[in-house]
Amino acid sequence: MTNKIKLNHGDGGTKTNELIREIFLKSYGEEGEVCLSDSFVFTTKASKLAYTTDSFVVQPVFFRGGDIGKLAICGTLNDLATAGAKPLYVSAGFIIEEGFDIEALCQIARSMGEVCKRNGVKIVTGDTKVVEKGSADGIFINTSGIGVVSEQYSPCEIEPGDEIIITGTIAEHGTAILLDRYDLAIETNIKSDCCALSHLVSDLEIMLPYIKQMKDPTRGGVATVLNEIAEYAGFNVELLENNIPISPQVKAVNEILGIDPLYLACEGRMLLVVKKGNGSKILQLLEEFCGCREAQMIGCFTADRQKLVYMQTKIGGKRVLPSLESQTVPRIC
Amino acid sequence: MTNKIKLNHGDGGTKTNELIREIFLKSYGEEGEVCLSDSFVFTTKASKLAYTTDSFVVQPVFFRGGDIGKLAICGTLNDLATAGAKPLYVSAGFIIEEGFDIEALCQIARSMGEVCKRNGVKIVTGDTKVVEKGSADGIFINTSGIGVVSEQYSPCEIEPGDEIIITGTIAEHGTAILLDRYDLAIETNIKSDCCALSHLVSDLEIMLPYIKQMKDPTRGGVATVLNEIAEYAGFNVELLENNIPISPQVKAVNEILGIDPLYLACEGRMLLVVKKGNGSKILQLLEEFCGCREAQMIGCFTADRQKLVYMQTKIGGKRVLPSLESQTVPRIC
Amino acid sequence: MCLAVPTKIISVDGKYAYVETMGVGQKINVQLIESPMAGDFVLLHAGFAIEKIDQEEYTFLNTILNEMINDDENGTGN
Amino acid sequence: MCLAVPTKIISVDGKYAYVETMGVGQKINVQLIESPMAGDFVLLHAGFAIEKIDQEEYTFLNTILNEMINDDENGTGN
Amino acid sequence: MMKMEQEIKKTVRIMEVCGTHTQAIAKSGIRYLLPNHVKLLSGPGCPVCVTHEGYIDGAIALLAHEDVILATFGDMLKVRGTNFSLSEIKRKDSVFTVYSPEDAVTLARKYPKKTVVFLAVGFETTAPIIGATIKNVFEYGPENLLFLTALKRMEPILRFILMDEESKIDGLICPGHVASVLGGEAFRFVTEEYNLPAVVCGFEAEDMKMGVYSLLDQIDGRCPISFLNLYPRCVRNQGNPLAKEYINEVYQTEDGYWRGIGKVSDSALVLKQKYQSLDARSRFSISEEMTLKPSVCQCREIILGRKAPYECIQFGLSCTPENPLGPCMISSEGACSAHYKYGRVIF
Amino acid sequence: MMKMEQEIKKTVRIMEVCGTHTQAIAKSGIRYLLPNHVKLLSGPGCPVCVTHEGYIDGAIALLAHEDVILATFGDMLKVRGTNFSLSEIKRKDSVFTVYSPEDAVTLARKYPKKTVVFLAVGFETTAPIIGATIKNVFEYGPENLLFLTALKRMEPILRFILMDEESKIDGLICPGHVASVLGGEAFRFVTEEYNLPAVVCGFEAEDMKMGVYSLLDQIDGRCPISFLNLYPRCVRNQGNPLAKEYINEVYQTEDGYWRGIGKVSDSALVLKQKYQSLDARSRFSISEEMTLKPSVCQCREIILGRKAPYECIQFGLSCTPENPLGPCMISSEGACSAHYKYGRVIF
Ligand code: SF4
Ligand code: SF4
Ligand SMILES: [Mg+2]
Ligand SMILES: [Mg+2]
Ligand SMILES: [Mg+2]
Ligand SMILES: [Mg+2]
Ligand SMILES: [Mg+2]
Ligand SMILES: [Mg+2]
Ligand SMILES: [Mg+2]
Ligand SMILES: [Mg+2]
Ligand SMILES: [Mg+2]
Ligand SMILES: [Mg+2]
Repeated sequence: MTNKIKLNHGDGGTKTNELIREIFLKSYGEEGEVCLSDSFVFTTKASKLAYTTDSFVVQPVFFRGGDIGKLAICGTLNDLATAGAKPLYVSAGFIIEEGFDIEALCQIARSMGEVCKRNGVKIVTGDTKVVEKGSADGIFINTSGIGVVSEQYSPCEIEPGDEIIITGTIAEHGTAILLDRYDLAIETNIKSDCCALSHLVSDLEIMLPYIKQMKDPTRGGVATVLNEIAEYAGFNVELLENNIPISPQVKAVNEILGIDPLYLACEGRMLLVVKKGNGSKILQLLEEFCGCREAQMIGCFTADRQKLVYMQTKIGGKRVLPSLESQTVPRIC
Repeated sequence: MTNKIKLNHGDGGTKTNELIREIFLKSYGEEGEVCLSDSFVFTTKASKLAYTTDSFVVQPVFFRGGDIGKLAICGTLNDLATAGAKPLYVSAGFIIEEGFDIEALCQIARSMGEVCKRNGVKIVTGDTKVVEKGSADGIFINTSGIGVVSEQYSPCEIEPGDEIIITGTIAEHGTAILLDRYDLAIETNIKSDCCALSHLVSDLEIMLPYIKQMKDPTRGGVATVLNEIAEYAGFNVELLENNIPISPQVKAVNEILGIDPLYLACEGRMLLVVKKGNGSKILQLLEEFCGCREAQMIGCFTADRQKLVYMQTKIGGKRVLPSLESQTVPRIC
Repeated sequence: MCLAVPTKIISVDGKYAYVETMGVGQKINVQLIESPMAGDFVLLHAGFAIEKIDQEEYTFLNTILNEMINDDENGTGN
Repeated sequence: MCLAVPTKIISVDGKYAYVETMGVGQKINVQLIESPMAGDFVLLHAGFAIEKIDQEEYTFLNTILNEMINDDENGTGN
Repeated sequence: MMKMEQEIKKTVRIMEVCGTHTQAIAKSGIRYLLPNHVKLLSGPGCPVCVTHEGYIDGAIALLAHEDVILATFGDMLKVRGTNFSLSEIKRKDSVFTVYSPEDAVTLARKYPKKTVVFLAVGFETTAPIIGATIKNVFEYGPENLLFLTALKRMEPILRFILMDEESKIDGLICPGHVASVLGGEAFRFVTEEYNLPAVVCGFEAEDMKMGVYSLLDQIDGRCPISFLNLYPRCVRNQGNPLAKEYINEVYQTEDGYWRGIGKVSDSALVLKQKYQSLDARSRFSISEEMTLKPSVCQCREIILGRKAPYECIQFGLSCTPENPLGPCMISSEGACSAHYKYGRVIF
Repeated sequence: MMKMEQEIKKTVRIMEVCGTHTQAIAKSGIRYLLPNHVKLLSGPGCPVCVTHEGYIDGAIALLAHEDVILATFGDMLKVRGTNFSLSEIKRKDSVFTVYSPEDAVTLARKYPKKTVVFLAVGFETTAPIIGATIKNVFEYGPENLLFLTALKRMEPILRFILMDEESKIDGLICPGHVASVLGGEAFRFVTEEYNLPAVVCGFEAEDMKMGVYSLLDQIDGRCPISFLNLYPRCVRNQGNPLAKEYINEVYQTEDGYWRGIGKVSDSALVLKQKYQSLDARSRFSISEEMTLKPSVCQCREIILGRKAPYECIQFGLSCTPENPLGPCMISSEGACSAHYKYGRVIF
């Protein structure tokens, strides 16, 4: 096998099969067990399933704390977790630019396999397309996933007083990407928080009946995702600036670059909307059983119906946090 | 809404939601019914499900007989059909190049909605990413699909004598794409055969027990896909050149361009491997009930175990058909 | 090298001609052909007619070819 | 305009200095600063130090700021 | 805040003229802490927002040259020229976002066959660092790095606003980091010549609070009107002499064009003759049309406190945050943008 | 040869020297219909497969110029130079596949700021149509279209093969479409000078069958050795005079370099002085290294019938269909490629 992806790796013939056999099957799991045919057939006794999809186009493809492959699996497992689902099966569709390094592809596939193994999920169907040099940016991955929804989880209407928890420090993925994308010579220990949150569904099982909504604050960050929840809930969200967990280094980098960390993606954090009064119990569970030592109750829903998200600032002011409007780039103003 | 896709249409914020509301939801179905949230939850009594994915990168995006949207849905429905499954739900992940025409996106989304409606399937989860100008070639679409596998269909081992049927004329999609991609000033009525084959699963229901394998000859065409089947079956495939259905215009264009139509994609045809002796009955069903008037029994499996595909030629010779090895481009030699 | 197909001239327009090959229409360059005329058969190679086809020979051969193929189909082939 | 953050010089190397801002290290240009020294606090704007920070004032203000914030947290804020 | 009559007060308008102050006000939520009659206005303090359409058009025109790469602070990407912004027009690898002007030097060395043009925008805070870069490049190369300047001076625009007879500003928060470079004394003219309460202040929430209350004390007559430097930790009276030297070394002044405002005498910093070889304007024939057609944008009136956003006929129609025409809509905290997003009052 | 006993027959080797014949043989499955002792060999008849590495290297070097676009027949895309093929090296929109040389003209008009270089490869079938295009472009433009030629002549390579003392070829199928242009008589020398059975034949399965059986009749002594034109419907004795005129008008001969074979005197067609202005070689400084290092490829021996593919030490190791070194592996029906894919015999 040569060391660069060629167009014929994607034409469905000999080379495509070679890629599937030599890279994907070997990386994804117990060799031979999984068969990446066009359609995968399975039987299930579960009556309630969750189904999701996401495409991943992150640049750079390898970043501090992960790579596009890890992200592609974690992202889909996390979207399943938002539905209270434990993951069952995942699909993986690759769009690769001609000339992409095959060793890099192996590394990406291995990352995918590792996350799957750790979370007891299998990649059972896949697809590989190769496009001409210049027609894509290295590699794009789409994953979809099917999971079994926990019987305990039945999201219901959000009411004023319901509490909002974040399971860890914010903006780590977004900051890691910024540092790597702009090749900024800033020395930090920052890594993407990219990880799968499927375990939350089991770990929090006894409290699931009190969780009204889960959502992973990815693109657009905590601020944008809370806006979506507020819109859907019909009430305002009030956050407490003092409670928002953020690591000093992430804070520093964001100040240096003039970026608001509330708008940067997390890839291993969950926002939980919790029935009023249950926040501290869940927080305790998160800290003790899920290893989420930085989990925080960051705010709650109020009775106002403008569907705004705002924050009580450190000095006692109030600040509205609209949805993300434009790209986050280093600024001087 | 401006008329070009911008980066912020893909950042998960206000503009992404606008796109989902104004384009996808409106095009996909009865407005408001479908909610394209991160995860879709459904209940099913079916115990046997099929699951598949494919990415679509066709160039040009609009071609005679269809567009990338129609292709993306048909492709996934057809892969479900190969598993004997009637489609239930489909996911749609878009990767769009900044600057892509929004009206074109609408048209693509409408195509997707139409095919879905006609086949009683729903797009229930989706994702939209926008990449920088120059980082993708207009638009890429990934779909995945879940279907309910017919109880009648239980693929079993292929044996010598088993018959091979194709449900219609070959190479029409591939030829249509060639004509449009190379902008060849050739006047023809050729159109892509792109269409969904889900109906085959119901139409052929009574004969499903005699169908041992179904496969849609897309990338790499009939020759490549039969090689895959031969490899898997462990026997040789013998085709009859005289029986292979091909329209005169497709034949003409391929001769002019020096291309072998056996290696060009179909997007609305199915290859059926049928238990020995049942071919003509199924052919009759295909012709009478499925409107496949050009369906043909094109060959059978022999007892030889080289796993080769070869063809009895018109003059009685024999020709081996290996898997596709390199791109199909207009040639002079 | 030198893939070429027989095609029929439908009309001529200066250096160019409109031709039909098994129902498929095309504008090709005929500047290598001496007095190309509608109804002529020519050999088409990479967008150019490279030679006229002798119509008598062509018809004759077509008849023979068809006979041979029919023979083959009737099982008398090799 | 003119986003700037206070940062501390760790070491100086000609026109450049290595600085630390809340635990984050960086090499910046200090050619606008008269005799930059390790231990100096400077204002960092777009990769350059634009001014030295008066350390006495800085410490004094930090104390005040912390007091005010603590006041706020104790509910005496506005 | 000290003692004051609580009844219905006359509206008090305090202006700041630094984008980072704008941000700090927004982020600290300080407006919520102020009495209702105190309004904080954002003046023309974001050098990007006030960059004239013609400059963006010129930068876009440079992209027509296949061998040109633009390097820019991220702020410039979404600001529109007459028709397009750089982010809409850029091809892959044609526009690079940089954190520092020195990154443009790195870029130029990385692409020796290309001509890298740095979009040099900013006030006097940024002018010396770009000036230092220009001097370095002039002396040591690389030769494929040019500068397209739209550097602006703070004093002329302040005088322009303060001279307006209808100006309704009651106090001014002077730009802290411009003052770090130019010195606190550089803004004393605001009080001395225009008899307006003015403070130099920092960017922490507490700095801002202190600045506003100090101005209110003066406006309400509890203290005499006087010019105060409340940011002494970063602002010396005479500023940073070395930084000022770089400004004088590299630039001369010229009339400047401000989006939504128009021509302001002597408000631009452009390269001196000595550094012409590094000026993108002299290398390429860029005709920045300084659009003499009357600007449709009413920002001038809004900044001067004469009009409310909704009184502009463009507001919400041809001018939205997504498609901004003037500085008040471009800046995410500008008066028009804020009004568009939140309506008149929310809390 | 002449008369011979029917028992164990000596192997009979019939060579064709036209890629389209190679394809026709493969597609018709005619090998299956022939007696086992009759072998059909593919000579150096695919102008793309025999294109020298140095030519591909030269074309790739042109891509270093950002304003160059290459236009090529699809056949050339996957043929390797010393290290890479065009399909591996091309950037987006830098290499266009065309169906006709006239498409290159269209391309040049579509990109007036670029220089379009057409990769002019082929034998005498293609030479006149490219010649006509060159003459048209010379007279009417566009001026941004150049030609990089690797056009080859059939007669010199045939003589090269036939002159080989160890040549084991028993009969020759002459290239039908080269004969359409040059005339059937252009190949009479094969029989007259080398005493080898030879036929001009067409490309239908039946044409091929007829050609092979006619040669076997001669080889087996059932008919006298004679040169036959079995493709009279498309091949006149003197060929197409107008097409030949274009060849003479535009080209002159020169020594040619053949991949896996080496230098063959007078086997190349290159532009005459008059058309130099359209020659990419004279516009760009392309040094096609005509690799004097001994070629590792044994195709010459294989084509001449002296060696079997597996006797080449490159076979299956550094030379595979995916990564072909010589013409026999490049052509999908070449001896090495076929042997690699199907082993020695399959039916
Ligand atoms: S609405 Fe737009 S055009 Fe009108 S004043 Fe505000 S920024 Fe200017
Ligand atoms: S195996 Fe490769 S190198 Fe050897 S003769 Fe064949 S083509 Fe040439
Ligand atoms: Mg599939
Ligand atoms: Mg997601
Ligand atoms: Mg999510
Ligand atoms: Mg697939
Ligand atoms: Mg999702
Ligand atoms: Mg498929
Ligand atoms: Mg998504
Ligand atoms: Mg398929
Ligand atoms: Mg400032
Ligand atoms: Mg020929």
